Amino acid sequence: MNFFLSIIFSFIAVMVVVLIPWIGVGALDLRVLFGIVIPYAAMATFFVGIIIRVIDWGRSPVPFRIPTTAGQEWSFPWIKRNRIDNPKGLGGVIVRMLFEVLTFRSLFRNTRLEYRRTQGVPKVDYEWEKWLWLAAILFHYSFLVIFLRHFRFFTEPVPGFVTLLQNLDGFMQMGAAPFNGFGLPGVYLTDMLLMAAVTWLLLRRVLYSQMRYISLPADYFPLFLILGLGFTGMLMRYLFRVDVTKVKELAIGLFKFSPTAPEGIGVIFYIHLFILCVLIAYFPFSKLMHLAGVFLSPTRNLANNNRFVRHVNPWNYPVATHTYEEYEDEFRDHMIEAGLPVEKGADATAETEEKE
Amino acid sequence: MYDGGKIIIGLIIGLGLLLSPFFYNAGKAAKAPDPELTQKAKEAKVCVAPTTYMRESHFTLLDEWRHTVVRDGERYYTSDDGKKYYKGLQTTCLDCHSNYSKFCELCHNYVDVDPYCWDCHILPEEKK
Amino acid sequence: MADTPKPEETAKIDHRAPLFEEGWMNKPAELKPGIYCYGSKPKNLEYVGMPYPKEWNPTDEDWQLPENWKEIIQEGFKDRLDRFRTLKLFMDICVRCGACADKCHFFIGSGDPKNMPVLRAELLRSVYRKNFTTGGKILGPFGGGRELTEEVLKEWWYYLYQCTECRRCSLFCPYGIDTAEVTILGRELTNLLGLNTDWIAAPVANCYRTGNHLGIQPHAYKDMLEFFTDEIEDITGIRMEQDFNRKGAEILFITPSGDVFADPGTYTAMGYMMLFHYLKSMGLDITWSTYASEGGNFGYFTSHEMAKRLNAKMYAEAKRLGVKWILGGECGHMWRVLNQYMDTFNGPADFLEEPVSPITGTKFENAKTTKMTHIVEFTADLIKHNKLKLDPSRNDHLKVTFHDSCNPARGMGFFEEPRYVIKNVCNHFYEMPPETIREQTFCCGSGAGLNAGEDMELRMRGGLPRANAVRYVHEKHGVNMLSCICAIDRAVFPDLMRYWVPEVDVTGVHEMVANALVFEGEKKRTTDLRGEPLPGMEDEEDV
Amino acid sequence: MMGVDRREFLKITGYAALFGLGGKAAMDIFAPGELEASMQGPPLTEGKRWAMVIDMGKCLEQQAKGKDGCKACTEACHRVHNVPDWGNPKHAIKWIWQDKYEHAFPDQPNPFMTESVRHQPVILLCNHCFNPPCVRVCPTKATFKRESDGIVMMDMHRCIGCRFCMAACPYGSRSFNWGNPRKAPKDLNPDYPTNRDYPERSKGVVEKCNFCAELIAKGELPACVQECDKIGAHALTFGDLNDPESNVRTLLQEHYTIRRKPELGTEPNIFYII
Amino acid sequence: MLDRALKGSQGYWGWLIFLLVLMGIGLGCWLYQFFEGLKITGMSRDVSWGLYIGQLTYFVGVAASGVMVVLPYYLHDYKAFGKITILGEFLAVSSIVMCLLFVFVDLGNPVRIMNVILYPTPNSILFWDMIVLNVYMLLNIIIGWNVLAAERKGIHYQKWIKVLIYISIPWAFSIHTVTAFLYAGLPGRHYWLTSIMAARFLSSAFCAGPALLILLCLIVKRVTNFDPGKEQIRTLAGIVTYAMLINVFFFLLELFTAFYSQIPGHMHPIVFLFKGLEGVGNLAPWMWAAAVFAVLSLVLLVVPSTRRNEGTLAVACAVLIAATWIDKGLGLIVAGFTPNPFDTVTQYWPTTPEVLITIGVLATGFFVLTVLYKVAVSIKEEAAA
Repeated sequence: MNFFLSIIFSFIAVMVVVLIPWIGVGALDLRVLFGIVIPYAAMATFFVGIIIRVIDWGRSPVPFRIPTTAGQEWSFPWIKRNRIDNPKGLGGVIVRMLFEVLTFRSLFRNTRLEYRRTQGVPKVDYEWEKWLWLAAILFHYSFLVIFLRHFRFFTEPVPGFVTLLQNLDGFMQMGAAPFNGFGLPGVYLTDMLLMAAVTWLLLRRVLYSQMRYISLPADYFPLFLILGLGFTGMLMRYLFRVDVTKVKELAIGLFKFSPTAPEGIGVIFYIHLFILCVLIAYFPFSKLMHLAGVFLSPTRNLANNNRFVRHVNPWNYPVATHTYEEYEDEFRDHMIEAGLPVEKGADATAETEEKE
Repeated sequence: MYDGGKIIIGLIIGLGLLLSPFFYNAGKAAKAPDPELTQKAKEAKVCVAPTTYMRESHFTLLDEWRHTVVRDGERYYTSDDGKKYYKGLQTTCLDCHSNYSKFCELCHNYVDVDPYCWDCHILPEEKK
Repeated sequence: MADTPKPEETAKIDHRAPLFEEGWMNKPAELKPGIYCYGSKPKNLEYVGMPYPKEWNPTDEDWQLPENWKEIIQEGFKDRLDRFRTLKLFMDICVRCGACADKCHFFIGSGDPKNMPVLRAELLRSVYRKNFTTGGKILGPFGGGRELTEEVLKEWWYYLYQCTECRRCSLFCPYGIDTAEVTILGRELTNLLGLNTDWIAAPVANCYRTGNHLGIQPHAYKDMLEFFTDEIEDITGIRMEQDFNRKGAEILFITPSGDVFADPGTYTAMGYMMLFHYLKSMGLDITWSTYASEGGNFGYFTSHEMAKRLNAKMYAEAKRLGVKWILGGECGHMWRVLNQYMDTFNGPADFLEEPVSPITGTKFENAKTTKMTHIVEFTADLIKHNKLKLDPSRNDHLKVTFHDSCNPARGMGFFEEPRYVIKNVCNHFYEMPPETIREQTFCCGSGAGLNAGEDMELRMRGGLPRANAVRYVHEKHGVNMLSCICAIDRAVFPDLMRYWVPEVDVTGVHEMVANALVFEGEKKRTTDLRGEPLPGMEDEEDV
Repeated sequence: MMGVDRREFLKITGYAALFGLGGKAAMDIFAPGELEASMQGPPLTEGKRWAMVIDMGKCLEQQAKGKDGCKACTEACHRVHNVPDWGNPKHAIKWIWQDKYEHAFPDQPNPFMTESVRHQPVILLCNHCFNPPCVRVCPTKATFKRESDGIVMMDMHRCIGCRFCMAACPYGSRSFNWGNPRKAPKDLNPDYPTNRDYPERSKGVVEKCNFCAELIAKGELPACVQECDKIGAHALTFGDLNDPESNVRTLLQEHYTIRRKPELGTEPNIFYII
Repeated sequence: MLDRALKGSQGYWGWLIFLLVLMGIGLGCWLYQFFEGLKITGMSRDVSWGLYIGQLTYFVGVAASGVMVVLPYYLHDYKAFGKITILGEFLAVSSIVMCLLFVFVDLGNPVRIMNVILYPTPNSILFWDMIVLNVYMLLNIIIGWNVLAAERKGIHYQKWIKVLIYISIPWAFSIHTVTAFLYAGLPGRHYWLTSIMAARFLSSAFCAGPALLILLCLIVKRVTNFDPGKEQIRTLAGIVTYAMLINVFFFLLELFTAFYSQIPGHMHPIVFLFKGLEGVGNLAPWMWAAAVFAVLSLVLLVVPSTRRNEGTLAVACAVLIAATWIDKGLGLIVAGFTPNPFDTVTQYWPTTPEVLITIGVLATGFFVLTVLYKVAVSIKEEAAA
């Protein structure tokens, strides 16, 4: 499986995902299936899948406390300790996790190897690598904002924070753009940031030889899916409009458990919805579970307090050891000869030898 | 399960946020809006474009109008059926749809859209 | 043993993977001489009761696997998934963002793409997907799954024993995936089939039997320290006493046996002895043990269970001798195990007391339950309280830099104490570039049981990033001494320096402490512990 | 306009609709070409270079009739265009207004002019320059000269409020909305907005006289001219400068006229008969 | 490298927090302005640009002055400046950040700022100003960052950087020239309608910018372990001296043209500035203070002993900055609008929120500057350590 095959496979898979609702709704008018049944099924898969997965992780214990210590530990009062990178208690762990989850702190450290050779002498340098961090953080935050903005379709009345978020996101009034209607309704910055960030995340997998080497179809597939999701969403907003009141009717019907699939919503909406359904149904079975996993990572969510708080391993079992008695039995004579203290006298050796 | 308490609390918080639309909407009557036509609109029967198009893309049309009027000086619009209209949000659209609060606003509120048209353009005075 | 290529040859590294290639899944590992260590000898496995001992050579076509080896792996894998949340999680959540890829010293030094931490873990992950996940079962390679074949097993063995478990990759991972943990558990799996390297298996057997990995028997151990006593007397004119296996002592001292038997660690051992002697009159009551004569835990490179079996000696000996607490020497993986595992493995050590420095009265609160204190902590505390008379100018011939050994660094967070001590005992101290020290420190390239002779090329490659940083300060500040607090470092750095940065020597911190330590009634020192003349000191005599 | 032609763009949308992407097709609404249609208005819509001639004599005559002079044109204009009164000269918005002769033509007066002449009110408005500096400096083409008839227009949807045009205009004809017109003091603007058929402006945009482009399009004269005619003063004449037979050309031939600051080369299209 | 900015002394963090507070206050005032409109400023129909655009003009000059260390080093191979080019480049970056923010806060419709890009208008100088400023900022970020990174790694920077450096030199002149063209090409604004406007801008930039750089170098020397160097400061002082002489000379040229020709339109703005017109003379004390500062700075700079003494040099630089700031950051814009097209005078004075927004923007610029300097100085310290 080389990278080329991986990309083609993932791309075709996403194309199929696009075609299914296109045919399903566009040609066969299966609105109930694509507007109600599949979304419910996908949501159920998503929630149940996540719960099962997380509980499955939880069923395995954390036998040892192995935090990565990225800063000075707690020792003497006169040595400045790093409370966040080497936490000794819950507070530090929480702050560390918050930094990790909210600012992608570990990724922020990222460096890029620069390897040179001058007259046979190697030189290794490290350049600060910020693009992955930047793309990652832009992508995740844009996705979050876009998701929350969609609450205007999920809730009635629409909560104030959603309106505020929309206003902030649409702050740049790019309305009345040179293309007719393209800027109307308001252009959201997160739309463009998301697409740019995901595009970069995809491109780097193709452009960097190391990334190309390690990437699997499972890496390209979600990227293509999210690109497709964003692309159809933007198309729907800026180009092939649909009747948003009907969209909301459908969406809110789902959330109120009185689903309807109103007539007259453009196929593009069903494509968008189906991609989303595939994405969330795929979620629990994929690497996307890092969303939940990051909170459970023992190298990050544990304090470095082993030396002063005992960690208990639930499956700790007794093991065979080489006891001092066995040791002394083997070396007693030498020890006595060398003047080393022994537990038993020289005759003890003879005794054991006799027994054997 | 190990650390079950923490994990379950985490799950509840995390999934609770994702499930919040279910809780938020539960027990609420979230009726889709039903915009009301004025007498004048009813009599006119047709708008400048078919209803579906107007529902989906009236702002595109308005933007098109705005642009051609201001920049190209083209003041008149011919509809599908050959009728000519003076391009004007206030003078044409709102003349017919003079019931902003029962027409435009219903859907705008429903899908939380707050167009900045009304920063400058004047809403019709409605008889209460 | 393969010939180790010249540095100029080794330096020709291409970090770019080929554009069109079949992909790593179908590319079997090619075992290159100089990169791998010899297979484990049966007697060493037998001694500690490990399964499937056999005489084998990794280059053999047939690895003499048991009939049901796949089942064993499958069962072992499942068992570990159920016992280690880390493994389960790390198998599931990697997104292959590539942040770890160029952080591994072996990848930097070799350019072998399978040395990227992500891919090293993927070797296991692919099998995990195939055998434990629905997607992998159905989609096969398209789901990232791969059949466990003999080829794959060989690849595992080859690459799992090319990881020093230094955790540098885990620092950069956005989810804290610790490839070392994957390696450790992967090695456990290979051990289920009797596949280990002899450079790990033999020390394990030795440690088990004699208490230390070199297999030094008690009388030889004592002899060695006596030899040091003579040496010290030559240099300082002071004769110090030996103290072994003494019941009722207050403190038990455990250090890696490398310090006792291999230069330049021996000088560090002499350093400990001199320090203890210095403090004796101030109330230090300490004893060495021949039974627990190894700090380093080679079992940790085999399996958690073996680590526990070897580690048990420490508390057992402390209990037997009835000491109050344990003092640990300068060691790398010893401290990783002590910090992260010991109390969990073999605790609670309720027969010991919370460590208190008998000299300063300082309570080592951070060692409250393990009851084991690091000698560098201990010394830093002494210096802070002005308990040591030091003459740092005796180290003026040294321009020192400090290597943060990965285990105390990323497994403990032990950064400031050694620096504090070094800065108090020598006048010329220079840091290596920030990207290569402290939590970002680079491994020596030979940890986790790799410092054999037959894998010299691998070691020189793995040590390249560290050597490169040393060269930087060597060229810039004329640094000629690389200090460290790890016995493996002290054992392997001389080779590494000779290879990449000649003219830089290696030392432990307590060697420098002892050099600077001014004894009452000692004779004028004209040489350091190594017998090398102290510049300026001869002249003083003339005045 | 950038690259894509607006109608082309609509066409793209239309094709998309053909494939059913946009739900109900938009295609059948806008068959290309039909959009071209525009209503043929009266001849007034066909001017090529609109201009105004202000007969100061007639104006002053009318001014003399009222106790406070005559402000009919200003009032009419500002009423029609919803221009608020801020009550603060610093924030004033002026489309057409009066100022003293010495201020309107600062380079004309001499020290020996009588006080009354110097202080004579002059009608001022945007000159709709043939060579407008304000258009030259605008970074967004929010102000532009209409090629069809030479009117210097403002695109209120595009103005970013940088006020470069105000610095560039040598005639002080441009006003900036320092605040939201709807928040202008209520006591000064009791019945604001005064014309419900014309929009207001948002805060932060520049505005000015637009020669009543919206009225011209309907074949009507600008509001100020209409008003002046209505009160019988006939001081303002609006017409096409490009038409040699036009009313304005006739006036220019018959009278000596001046323009404001002609030395700047802006070629104003407002002429004053003095 | 940015991680160096995350580790600092208490003083460093204290200063950053202080700046953040100012930024917060500025942001608050800007929000007030955003919702109320620009009527909360002192600007008016007649004086429609004020403090904001004045600061834009001034800091474009500071940004352009970065070339005064870059040019001698790269074109004349004046080695000593190699040590401080990065300080000049990072000063340029933070100055441009301020410039762009000053334009932003001056806009009546900031939400439409993208229109400048959506509707590119080559005939507008403002459009070009946007381009030259942004490109100059990018150039300086790329050059500064890469050269610094190379220094950290102890290697020579990449060849393509050299190309950018050569581009950046004329580009620096272009940013201030284009900014001068914003004003110099407007009909009917006599004070601005002068062909030596760009020359005046450059001369004032090349004295005020390096003067600020000297002060920054002295501060860096004080609070860090990095010493920008005696020779460097001495050479900079020489540059400042010549540039200030030329600056004053150019101003005197303007005075001559205006007052010998006796053309009222040319005289009035200057009279307004120094004496007042139609009873409005609120700028006169400032302008006279500027004149005194200018003379004082020239005396201190021309006399070799005071120029070489770091204490008096610092005083000279400070008063020079004050003099040029009053001239360019305050007087130039207001006088351009005064008298107005109707030959009348409207008084302008910034309001409190306007001043606070200005301070907020300055604080943002200095925040960026502090962070960039922290990175640069840390790397320099590491390289020297």
